[in-house]
Amino acid sequence: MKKIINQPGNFVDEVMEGIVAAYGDRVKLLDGDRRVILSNTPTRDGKVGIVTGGGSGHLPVFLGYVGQGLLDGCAVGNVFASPSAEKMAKTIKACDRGNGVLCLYGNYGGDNMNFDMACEMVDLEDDIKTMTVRVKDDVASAPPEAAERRRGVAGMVYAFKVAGAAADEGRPLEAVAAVAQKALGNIRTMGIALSPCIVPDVGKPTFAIADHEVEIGMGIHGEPGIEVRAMASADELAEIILGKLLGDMPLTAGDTVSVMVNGLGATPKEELLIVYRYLHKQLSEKGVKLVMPHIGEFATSMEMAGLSVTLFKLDSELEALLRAPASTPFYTNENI
Amino acid sequence: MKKIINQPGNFVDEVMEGIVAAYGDRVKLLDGDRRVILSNTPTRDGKVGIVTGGGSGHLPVFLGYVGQGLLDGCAVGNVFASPSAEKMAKTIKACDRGNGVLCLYGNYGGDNMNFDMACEMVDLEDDIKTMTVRVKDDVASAPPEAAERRRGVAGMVYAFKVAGAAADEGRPLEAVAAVAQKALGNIRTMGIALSPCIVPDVGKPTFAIADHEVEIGMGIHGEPGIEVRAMASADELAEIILGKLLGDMPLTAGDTVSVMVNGLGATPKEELLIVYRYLHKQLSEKGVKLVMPHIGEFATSMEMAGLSVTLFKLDSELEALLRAPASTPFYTNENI
Amino acid sequence: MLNAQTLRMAMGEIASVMAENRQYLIELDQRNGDGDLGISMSDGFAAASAFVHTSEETDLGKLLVGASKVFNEAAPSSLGTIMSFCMMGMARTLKGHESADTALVGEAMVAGVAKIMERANSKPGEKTVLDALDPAARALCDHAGEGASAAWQAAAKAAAEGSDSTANMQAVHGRAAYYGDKTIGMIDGGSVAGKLIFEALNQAIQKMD
Amino acid sequence: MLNAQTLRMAMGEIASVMAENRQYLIELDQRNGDGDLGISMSDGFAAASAFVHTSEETDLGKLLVGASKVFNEAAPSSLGTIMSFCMMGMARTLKGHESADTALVGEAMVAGVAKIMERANSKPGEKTVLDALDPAARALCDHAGEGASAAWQAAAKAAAEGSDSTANMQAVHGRAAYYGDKTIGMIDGGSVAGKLIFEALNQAIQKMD
Ligand SMILES: Nc1ncnc2c1ncn2[C@@H]1O[C@H](COP(=O)(O)OP(=O)(O)O)[C@@H](O)[C@H]1O
Ligand SMILES: Nc1ncnc2c1ncn2[C@@H]1O[C@H](COP(=O)(O)OP(=O)(O)O)[C@@H](O)[C@H]1O
Ligand SMILES: [Mg+2]
Ligand SMILES: [Mg+2]
Ligand SMILES: [Mg+2]
Ligand SMILES: [Mg+2]
Repeated sequence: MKKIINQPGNFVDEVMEGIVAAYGDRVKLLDGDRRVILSNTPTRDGKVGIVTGGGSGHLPVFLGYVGQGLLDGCAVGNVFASPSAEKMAKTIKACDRGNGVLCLYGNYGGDNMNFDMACEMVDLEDDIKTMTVRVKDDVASAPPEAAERRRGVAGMVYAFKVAGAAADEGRPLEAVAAVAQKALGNIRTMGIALSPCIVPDVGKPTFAIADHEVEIGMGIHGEPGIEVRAMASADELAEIILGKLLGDMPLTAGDTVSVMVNGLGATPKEELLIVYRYLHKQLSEKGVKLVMPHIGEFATSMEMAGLSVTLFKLDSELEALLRAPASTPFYTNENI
Repeated sequence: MKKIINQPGNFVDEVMEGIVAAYGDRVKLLDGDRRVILSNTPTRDGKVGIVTGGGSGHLPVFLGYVGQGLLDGCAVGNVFASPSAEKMAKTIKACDRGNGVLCLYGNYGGDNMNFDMACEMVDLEDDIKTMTVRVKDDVASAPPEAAERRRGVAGMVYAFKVAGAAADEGRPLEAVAAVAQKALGNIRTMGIALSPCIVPDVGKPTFAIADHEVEIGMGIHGEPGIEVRAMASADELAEIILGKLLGDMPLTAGDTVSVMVNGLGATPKEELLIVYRYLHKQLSEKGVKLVMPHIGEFATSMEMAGLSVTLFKLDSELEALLRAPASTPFYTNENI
Repeated sequence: MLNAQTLRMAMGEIASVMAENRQYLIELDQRNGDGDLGISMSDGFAAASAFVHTSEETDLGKLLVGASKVFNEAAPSSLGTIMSFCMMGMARTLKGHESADTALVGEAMVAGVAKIMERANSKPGEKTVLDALDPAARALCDHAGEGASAAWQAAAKAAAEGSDSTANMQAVHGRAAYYGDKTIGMIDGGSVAGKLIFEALNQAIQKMD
Repeated sequence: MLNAQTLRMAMGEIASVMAENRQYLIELDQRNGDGDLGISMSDGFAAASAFVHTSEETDLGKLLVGASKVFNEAAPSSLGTIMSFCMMGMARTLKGHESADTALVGEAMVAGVAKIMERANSKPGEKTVLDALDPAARALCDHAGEGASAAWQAAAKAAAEGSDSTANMQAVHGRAAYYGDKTIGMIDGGSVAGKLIFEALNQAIQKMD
């Protein structure tokens, strides 16, 4: 596997430079810091800020969701590594408009510890009120009884969207955090991986998947899944995923759901559509209504082949927040 | 390499079913025919129709550009194979609103012959006036003196956009064809490939690229490029591509250009941004103004790794047409 | 004598020869193209054969127009479309005939080849299927007076020699053209398909004899 | 005696040991994690060492607060952040001191370990860096009366034994936790980093002796 990069150590900096070169009208770096990106969209005074942060290598996650109707800022780490608490604190400060900031991010050890430290820093030093909501949507990463330990994966995009819309409406911090948490209660994700990816600094895959095998439930950094099995057909794989998701969050006739089929990086859009076809058929037959399909690359692992499926069960409030306009250089729901 | 598919022979049909399941509100099949897709967006009476067609395996090309402000219909072939003349003729008929139809597609033998036959069929049988514009943007596929033989690649997306906007404005057939042709005069593309792709029916790669090599100028079906060389850095590769493009279409200070960095399928968005960073720097230093960057997957070859760069030199007419709103399930310029 | 009945046999024969050579044609096309040649030839002739076997039509021209359309639907690749053109060209000569002797079939085949040249903008000597079809069609006309068996034998021989001769040519059409002078030394896959057609037809004729 | 000068030496020693073991730590982390451990430890201690070498600060607490921040900036991974916590915890004990004897350093280390437990929500026995740091810090306190050389020797020995003991434990924290009982039998990479710290410090002490 080859990468189109320059010095591996400059990978993240150069990606950030590319983003600013391309989208400098809509996002900006904080004081030129290539690890803190902020939205350039004017927001109303007193809007609750929403920030995220995490490792690089997952575009559009995380920073791709900074923009209108979504996030206010993002602290950017090295590939698959947490940003520092200092960068997070700077991001939080830059995004506070007097009514506090929600830290909304994936449940990973390094990110948790650094965001906790950052929240303490801005509390002590700047009197900024923060709340924290961690995304834990990956059903493969822990059983239901240990759901608190689950990792955050593609489902976080839905949480970003809902929280962003709620903040845009002018809701207070507690309410924005509450609706993000409510959304997450209705979000479940599981993925499958077909091939590994390469951290530029390491230069070779840090995990392996055999040529004829698929790893069910693998994490977006190559964390082990729940089963390694022989490669199967699209319908069989979709059936396994759907079964696992519905086992964790049952859906019944009359429910409304938005389904995300997310490519991890190397998987053709054609294959995502073949999987969506199966999910649509199965869920429709159950009497479930499918709205606002998200089919494409929303949370990736560089050149990893594979996909994840997210179910987001909607009530009228969540559906309205999902449909509210949002636009960043990497995401718009204008054509979803 | 593994594919998330079912029976290889059902690949295209199932992709089409997935598209209808997901986007049935905005596109539809003609009488349930999974090889003819039409826009569901109401258009003004008498609008000139624009149709395209070509092999599958390139999503969003071709059918992904059917929708508001873009194309009216698309004839869908098997993977990397032309649709039949019959399907093309049906598509043309369905898209005629009395003022004729522009056939705008890539310059490949099978597509050319079939579209010619289809145009003759609708002329004889239905008295529909058609015009043909073939996209020949791939500078690597023939030298300038044989530019008529060049293949059509990602630059066709810009041609679709411009023609679509012109037709939407109510321009007559000749004018729509003329502005598409004018746009193509200002469009140049070149790609590089790092790894092959698999036609589902064949089941294994139909061409090879060595592990440490890159093929400069390879076509989107694996047609040979102009040079096989040792893998190089992102900046070196971008320099080679830019040199070749500018050799064919010089740009000077004061020019305005839209740059597309198009992933062929498996290449991470991070890498596309690193390449854009270089192009932006070089062109800006020349005094060229960059607008409306297109960075992402616009014309792919399933799981092929690599990218192409397209330069689209704009005058005020072309820029206005590029900026005019357009929205399909696979493309919107709302956030570009 | 060509009539609806023998046309069915002939089409069936070609279809089975193409099915047998599917993998071989794929491999030939992969060297200078995309490898679909075996798929399109076997699918196209299977569809055309199925069509003529189920059609009640007795007019040879109309039968061939139908076969041509069905072929294009099933195999709209370059060579598939070229085969449709050929049948379309033949149909024009055979329209109104319920049977045709070798001389008339030869004339129809020459017309079919002409149709390809006109539509595909190509001519013999350019490393394509024409290098098999054109000499074969002409041989059929030239030897029609010697009886069907001898004429088809000569046509098959001409097709085979024509196909072999493509090895020394450089491709200028289709995907192979992108490979430029790298194509010299390799036989053209499309011309092999042309050779196989005449081989199949010759076999069918010799069986009938 | 720990002072700004010896702290610089100590930090330099740890940084070079981590640089030497970069690849080894990467490999350990790859078995149950993402392989960044070698990168974060060598980058983190390199940055901390550079910081203390350029700082004019003489207050040990303030020096360590600075080192902690710089470390976190350079290496905000799980173990990097945990190392920052540790230095932060030590800083609280050492604040206001320009020098510290072995007993006070031991006390500071125990405070550093406590800070980790509080912030990372973990404790010894859970197959982490704590299994090296905690016994080492306690050994340092216990043997402080026997003089620096003996105390650091004991601490290094305790760290090494603690690290070895992680082989029998099952991971419950960090990425390794996803591997569940597959982690049994393998030593924890973070604990090896802990062992290397005390090995480096012990070497520095013995050199000074
Ligand atoms: N313009 C042309 N005229 C005559 N024959 C052609 C022409 N272009 C291609 N061919 C023939 O078609 C063959 C390739 O057909 P095919 O594999 O169907 O093409 P593709 O895969 O590019 O659609 C070539 O081997 C050649 O014999
Ligand atoms: N909660 C925790 N408490 C103490 N040590 C931990 C904790 N989580 C992880 N560790 C230690 O950190 C090491 C992994 O660190 P690191 O590679 O930086 O993690 P990551 O790559 O997941 O950010 C583990 O080997 C373990 O020793
Ligand atoms: Mg990708
Ligand atoms: Mg892709
Ligand atoms: Mg072919
Ligand atoms: Mg790690």
